[in-house]
Amino acid sequence: MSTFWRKSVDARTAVLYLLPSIILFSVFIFYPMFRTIYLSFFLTDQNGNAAINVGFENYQYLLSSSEFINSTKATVLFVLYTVPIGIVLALFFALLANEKLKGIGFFRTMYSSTMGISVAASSVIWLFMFNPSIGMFNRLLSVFSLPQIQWLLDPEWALLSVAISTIWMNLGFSFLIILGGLQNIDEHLYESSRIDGAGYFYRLRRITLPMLSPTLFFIITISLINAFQTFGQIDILTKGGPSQSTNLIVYSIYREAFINYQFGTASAQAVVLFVIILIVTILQFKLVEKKVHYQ
Amino acid sequence: TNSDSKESSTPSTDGNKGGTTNDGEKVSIEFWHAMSGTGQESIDKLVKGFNESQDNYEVKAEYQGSYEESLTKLRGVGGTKDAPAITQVFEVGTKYMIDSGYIEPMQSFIDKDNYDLSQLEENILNYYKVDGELYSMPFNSSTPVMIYNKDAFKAAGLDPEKAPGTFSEVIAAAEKLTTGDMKGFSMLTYGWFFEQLVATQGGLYVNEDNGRSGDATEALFNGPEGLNVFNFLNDMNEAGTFGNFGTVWDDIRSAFSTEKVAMYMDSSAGVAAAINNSPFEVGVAYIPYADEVQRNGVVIGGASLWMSKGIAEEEQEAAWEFMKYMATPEVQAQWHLDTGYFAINPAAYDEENVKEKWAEFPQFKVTVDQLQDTVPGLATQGALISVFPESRQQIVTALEELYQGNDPQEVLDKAAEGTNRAMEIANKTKK
Amino acid sequence: MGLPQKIWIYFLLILTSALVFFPVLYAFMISFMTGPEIIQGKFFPQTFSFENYTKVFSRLPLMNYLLNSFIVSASVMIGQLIVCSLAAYAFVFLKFKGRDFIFFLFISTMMIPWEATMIPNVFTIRNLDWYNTYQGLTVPFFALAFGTFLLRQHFLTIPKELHEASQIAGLSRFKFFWKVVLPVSKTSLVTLGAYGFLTTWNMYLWPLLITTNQSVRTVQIGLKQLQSQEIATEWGVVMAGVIVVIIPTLLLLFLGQKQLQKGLSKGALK
Amino acid sequence: MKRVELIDVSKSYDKQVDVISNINVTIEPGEFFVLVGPSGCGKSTMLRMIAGLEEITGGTLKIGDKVANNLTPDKRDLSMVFQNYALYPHLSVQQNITFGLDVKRMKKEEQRRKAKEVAAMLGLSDYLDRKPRELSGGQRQRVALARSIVSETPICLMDEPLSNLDAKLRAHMRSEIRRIQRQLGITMIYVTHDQVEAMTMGDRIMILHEGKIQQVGKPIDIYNYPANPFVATFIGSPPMNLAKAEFDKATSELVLGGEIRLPVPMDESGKLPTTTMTVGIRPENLYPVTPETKAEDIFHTTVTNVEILGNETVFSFTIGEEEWMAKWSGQWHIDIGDQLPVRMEFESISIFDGQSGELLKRTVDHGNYVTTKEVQA
Amino acid sequence: MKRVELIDVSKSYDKQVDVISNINVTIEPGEFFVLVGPSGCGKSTMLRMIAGLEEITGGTLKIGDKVANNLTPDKRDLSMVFQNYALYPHLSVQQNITFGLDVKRMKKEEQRRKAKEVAAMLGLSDYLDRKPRELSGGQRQRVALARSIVSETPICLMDEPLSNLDAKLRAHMRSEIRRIQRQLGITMIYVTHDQVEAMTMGDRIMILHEGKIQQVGKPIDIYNYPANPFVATFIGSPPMNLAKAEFDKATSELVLGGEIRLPVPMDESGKLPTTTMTVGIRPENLYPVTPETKAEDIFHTTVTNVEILGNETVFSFTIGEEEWMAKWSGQWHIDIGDQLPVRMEFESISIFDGQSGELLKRTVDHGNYVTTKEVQA
Ligand SMILES: Nc1ncnc2c1ncn2[C@@H]1O[C@H](COP(=O)(O)OP(=O)(O)OP(=O)(O)O)[C@@H](O)[C@H]1O
Ligand SMILES: Nc1ncnc2c1ncn2[C@@H]1O[C@H](COP(=O)(O)OP(=O)(O)OP(=O)(O)O)[C@@H](O)[C@H]1O
Ligand SMILES: [Mg+2]
Ligand SMILES: [Mg+2]
Repeated sequence: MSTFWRKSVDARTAVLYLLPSIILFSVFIFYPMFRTIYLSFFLTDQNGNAAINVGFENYQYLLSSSEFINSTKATVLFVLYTVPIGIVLALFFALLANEKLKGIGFFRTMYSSTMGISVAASSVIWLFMFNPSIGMFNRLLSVFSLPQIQWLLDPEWALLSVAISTIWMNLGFSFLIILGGLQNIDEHLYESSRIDGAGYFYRLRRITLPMLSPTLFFIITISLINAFQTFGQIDILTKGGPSQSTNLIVYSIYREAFINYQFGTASAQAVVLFVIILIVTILQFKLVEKKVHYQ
Repeated sequence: TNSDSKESSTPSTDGNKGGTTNDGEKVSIEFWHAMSGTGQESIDKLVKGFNESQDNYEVKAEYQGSYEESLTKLRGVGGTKDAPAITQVFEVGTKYMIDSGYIEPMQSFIDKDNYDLSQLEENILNYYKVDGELYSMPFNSSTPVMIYNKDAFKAAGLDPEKAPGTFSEVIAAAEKLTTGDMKGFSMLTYGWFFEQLVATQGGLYVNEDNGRSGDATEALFNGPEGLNVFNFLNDMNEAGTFGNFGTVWDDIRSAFSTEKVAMYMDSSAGVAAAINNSPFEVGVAYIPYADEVQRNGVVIGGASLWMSKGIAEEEQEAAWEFMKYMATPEVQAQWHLDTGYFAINPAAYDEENVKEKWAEFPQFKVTVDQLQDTVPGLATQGALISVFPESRQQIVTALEELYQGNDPQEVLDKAAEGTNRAMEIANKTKK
Repeated sequence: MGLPQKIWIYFLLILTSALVFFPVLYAFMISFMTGPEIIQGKFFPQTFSFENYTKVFSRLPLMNYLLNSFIVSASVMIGQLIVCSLAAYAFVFLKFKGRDFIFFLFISTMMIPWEATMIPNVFTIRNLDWYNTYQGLTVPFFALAFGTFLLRQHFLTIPKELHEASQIAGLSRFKFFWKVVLPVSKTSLVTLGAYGFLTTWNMYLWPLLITTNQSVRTVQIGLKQLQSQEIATEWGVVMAGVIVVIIPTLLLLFLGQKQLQKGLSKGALK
Repeated sequence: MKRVELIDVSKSYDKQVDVISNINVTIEPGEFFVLVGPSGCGKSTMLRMIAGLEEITGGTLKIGDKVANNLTPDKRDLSMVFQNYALYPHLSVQQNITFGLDVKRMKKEEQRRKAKEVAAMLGLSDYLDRKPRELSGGQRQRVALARSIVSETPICLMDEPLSNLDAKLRAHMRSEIRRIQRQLGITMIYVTHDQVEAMTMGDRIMILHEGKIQQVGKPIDIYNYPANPFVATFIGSPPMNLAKAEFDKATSELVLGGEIRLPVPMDESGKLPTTTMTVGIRPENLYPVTPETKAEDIFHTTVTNVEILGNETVFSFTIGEEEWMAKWSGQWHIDIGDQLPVRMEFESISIFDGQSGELLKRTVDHGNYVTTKEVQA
Repeated sequence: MKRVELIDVSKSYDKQVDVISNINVTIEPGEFFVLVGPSGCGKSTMLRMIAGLEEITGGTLKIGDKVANNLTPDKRDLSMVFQNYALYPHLSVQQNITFGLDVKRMKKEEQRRKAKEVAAMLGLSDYLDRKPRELSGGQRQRVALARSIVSETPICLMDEPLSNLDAKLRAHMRSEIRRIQRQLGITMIYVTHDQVEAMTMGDRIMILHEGKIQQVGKPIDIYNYPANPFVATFIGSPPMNLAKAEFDKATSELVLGGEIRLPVPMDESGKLPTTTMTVGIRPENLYPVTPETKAEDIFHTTVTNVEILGNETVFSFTIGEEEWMAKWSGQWHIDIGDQLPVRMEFESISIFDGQSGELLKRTVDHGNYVTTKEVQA
């Protein structure tokens, strides 16, 4: 008993350290999530209370609904558009800003500036720039006498446009995280490789990226999850349109819950989205974390 | 459901909450609204005016986000003591509010107080009356109008003083107006305008007399009137004379101001800005109607004020006094001038300041005329369904698909189907 | 680094950062324009008028909102730093059964769409009687899987010799956490702090839902209040609001940047 | 003052190969115990097990009189100098030094005083406010050492604490460490690669090879009587020269590497086995030939390499398949290729069993006495 | 084969204090150049400047015949063993070793072959697939060394590359490094704290002290004729014994530390100044007294400390305010407190100027000749 007591000291301490998180998560995330799961088996009345138990009908409806399938497709596309490009860009900027040069702090602030601008504010700015008549983009196109693009109105373009603005909005954050990771790499490793005559890209591939892998792993995971949950810019830029082309699952949930008051189906969608993200994240952990090098 | 539990709990920590103040002299109430920007500025002014006009009551106007957001919040406190005495709810929430059980119908106070309703604009009241009973006090009301570019009309050889009236006239004018960058006609991709174009033909949106004689169960907007509208838009879209500027009010407005489109449909509340921002002469006209029918007029849009049930009696009293104040001609005149919304009390239009403004901008009068010319009837009274927001969303999707070249009837039917399902669920789950 | 290389890098830096910063600059320009100027799609205002700014400040108790935002953001930042670093410490330096499972459970909270939690949480806050209070605005965000994850990733890179040396020196777990882990992880703490502060600063829906009056409202609600729905928005005023709202955060980023640079303690083992 | 006892202690990192196997040793309270062995033999691992940083795979570790296998490091009341220093990068030198004191809630002032004292001793006074990354390698090592010294724990583990210091400083540190250890009665376990440190500091030395104990004993005994050829070549620098040898009964001579014939005194010849043996002789016991040297003790060599170390000269030559070295004191003018006569005596050789490596014949006591010394009262 | 030339090179980290000041030295192509000096004197800094890792604050660095001040490290075509190894933690030993080859696009197969070869030489063959964190300290150091050796660059910088190896391995490595350096004609700049390495490996040694050159020259010359007391005490272990001295003209005697009187031969006495001097004598030149010793060469000492290093014995005693040491070969039975007579000869002492530290009198050549050696054809 006493050896068990002594051996379990780590576990007991851990409980203490984790307690604040666990309590808060339970109250503000797990409990609501269970409620959501519960509600997903019901039709709800106008006040969002469970009214009629319909079993898996909500799910069946979703999976057969072309709208939801469309939303899922849009979501996946959106994730594919935003995550890789966003991270590569952020990495590129972080690498630039990691050079020891005069005035580099200024550039770092510039790059990270988008993190300081709320989604609402930046969406408003982008809305302006995408404006088909007075926006920057179309005016630029007309300067070069290119055909005008209906950025947010053409279903072919809308998702891409939203993706572009999203990449911009997330850039500052990814940039900061990656820059932090870069700066934690031991300078000696670079010194040694430079003596060996390793060129910039060789160093990047053989030292920087492997040493950065924990950070990259982190930012990829976070970006994936965030991309799946993008909401604010959709709400302001397109409201899910045109022709549902930007109706990402999260936005569809929002509409279902806060405009249509259909909490049952909204909950079912939320659960499905949760499962999708969960699977992606598990895959990410299983497949990628092995390649991550920890000190 | 949790009103019981809340009944006993005291209002939250800080003293700003509704309820009487300590000394018991002034009754303080909350007024939740969704007016941002210039609207909020004006409301604050009016509320201040009310508070200064008497000693018994104090109203606190609190912004609660967009219509959807403030309704969501209301659901958190509705029917309890924490509820605000007055809430502003958009027109499509009417049915929901009536069914919710959170509210005290206006009619009871009107009867008690012998308030003369006839001084208010009939066409506006009609919307908020169900079975002859007025449920909420109209407040900010608007209707759609067609705004056009007079200079462009001149350039295209059209008469700038006589806007096209019917669908075919609009189509023809649009044809002529379309030049280079400029499209002939546009309409915000928003269900409200579709409803208006259906109503002006005398068409109903849903069955059960547009939902006013019982819970609607079936959408009717995919009938001939609705199809007329879709065909109208489709014709222009296919002819390349229609400009699609999306779902955002400001986008379509800037398109107009930058001469990307010559005619478009806007809210009457947007007229002032259109005139101010455009570097050309702006004309305002009635919304178009189908050639084969009579013009019925427009349905009121905007929002109204609702009084809560379950709060202290003196608070309801205060709310009633405030609403009455808000309906006075002077206040309404001010409101009309500040925001471009209608005056619910037509006497306001006789106020000096309004007259001055109208003299300067005769376009304003058109909006009022259109409203007053409206033929009262089931169609122009507006539909009453609880799932209106969802239905509007279906229409938006239908419109967008239409612009992508899909068949008008097909997309309309799909929207109707979606609306039917929503109504079915709503009816099923209704307590 | 050779001179041509330097020039090339500066060129890239200037070009790309200008591109990144362009939208902000654009908003800045618009904030000085009048309605017609904006509609005509100009980039430079004819005259720099502060009219829009005076309007912003006269329309809203903006200073109040800024102060509230600051209090709320700072509290959330501190709360998150404490709660997350404690949890991350446990995940890296303590060995216990089910550690990976609990960690994954934590991570899974990130995947739950907020829509699914919003409504029940509003009710929870009401039951706690936390409407219109700072705790209602802050406490629910103290626990943050993202932050725990971020710090865990950083803690994992701390050389194990430091842990060993501290154990031998007889440091208690808490002392090691406090005196070694946290100082060594300054970069990540600053990053997380900035993140926590900024996201809270930028939060809109939650503060709106659980406040019913201005007493504790934050600045993003104010920003939203500047925009209208049906009535034409005065973009100049909105952009002025945007600028007013982002200036403190940009300032913070700049300061944080300095901190980051100073706090970078490169490993000095052998 | 605490005893440290290892009973049958084993360790493997990968659950397959033992890095440390079946170590049995008792380190007495207040003893200065030196641990030596080739790189990678498990010295650091052993220290880390004693410190509680590595799990013990098998066996029992006792500290004081308590079984300590499962004690956490902080319960063991010891200090350690890590081979790679493990300095806290975010703390200044002063803070690094007082880190452990702070934990024990020593008064700030007292801490400062102690830090100053030990810093002065280690020549770090000028660097107290620097961060570790601004120090040279040797300075870092001294900080690590200071941290351990200042803590004054009853047990102290040091892993090559002087490897990056120059000879002069190292000599100084040697005597300081020894002084403090004696003064406070610390039980010291000390890993080193330096022969001088091993020979002069330790009360006892333990030689480890591939995780197994080769010999434990007083430095001088190990030097004089190495238990096996491994120890013989490991201790002493240059190492002891070894050669395969056989005893030629006929002539009563030892034949080394098939070349050198060394006469065996009568009384010894009986003790020698007839199987192959390994014969060892230290380089310093290969003397230059003087006129008095007996002819049979002389053999001739061809010099293959010469190194002059200042006060002594080392040259190499080949015996059988082995390279041998001889060390003569003073600077000698020898060139590669020179043919040199060298003197070797039977007394100075060690003989090991060819199979087991067991020591069969010890060297005779080499002790010199100062004939003219005056013993004090 | 490349010349490395430092002209008036200075370096300061904080723009105030010079860590390296006005260094002028030319390292010849193919030379083995050893850099020694106390911990913190600027050795690593100097290597890092040559490698291009630290900016040069003042002066000119030439590599080959080109000014290299602003060349990037990869343009300098050199390899380096870092004092702290700087291994890539995410790469295996094999990958660490071949990193530089890979950079140069050597064929994979060739890389593997080379890695195998050098790993075998350094005893790393069993560890090729391990990550650095799974290695012992000495193994890590060997990986760092292997990385440098395998690259075969014309210039090679090594910063204490053997500090964590045991004596036996170190001896082996010494000769291997020397062999490779000679074979490939590498210009080697080698930092060490080890006296043996310094004395045996280098073609020339440079002694650095507080960033300034003290002396450059052949090892044996530096040992025999140190330019100043600092060098005298720094090179040689135990260090040279020093004492303040004055020349007593009356008796023609040197008075050391106010105690010892040493007769000065006639022809020398003229050369001595009348001011204070510093006299130095190496511990190994303090001999035991034999019956033949002249009485005037003898002085008496009280032993304060004794250390037996195996084949030699070192004991200390006090002269004036200085602690002196004597080193006698063999194991001597001496105890603390013993009174010992010691022999010292004027020939073996060095005399430095009391003010400037300049060497005034050299020791006489200590060279021994093997009388009986047979010089080969
Ligand atoms: N980054 C730095 N900032 C400030 N001072 C430094 C820095 N690096 C080294 N120094 C100082 O410069 C001096 C020379 O350092 P260097 O590393 O060259 O010494 P070294 O001769 O290699 O010593 P060691 O033998 O101990 O390795 C030292 O006093 C050290 O404290
Ligand atoms: N984490 C590890 N995983 C696997 N093997 C390890 C690990 N750490 C050490 N080893 C191996 O264990 C053996 C003993 O290592 P240890 O560090 O104890 O050697 P050491 O005697 O201290 O050597 P050195 O003198 O080189 O420091 C070595 O062969 C090493 O490769
Ligand atoms: Mg070791
Ligand atoms: Mg160094």
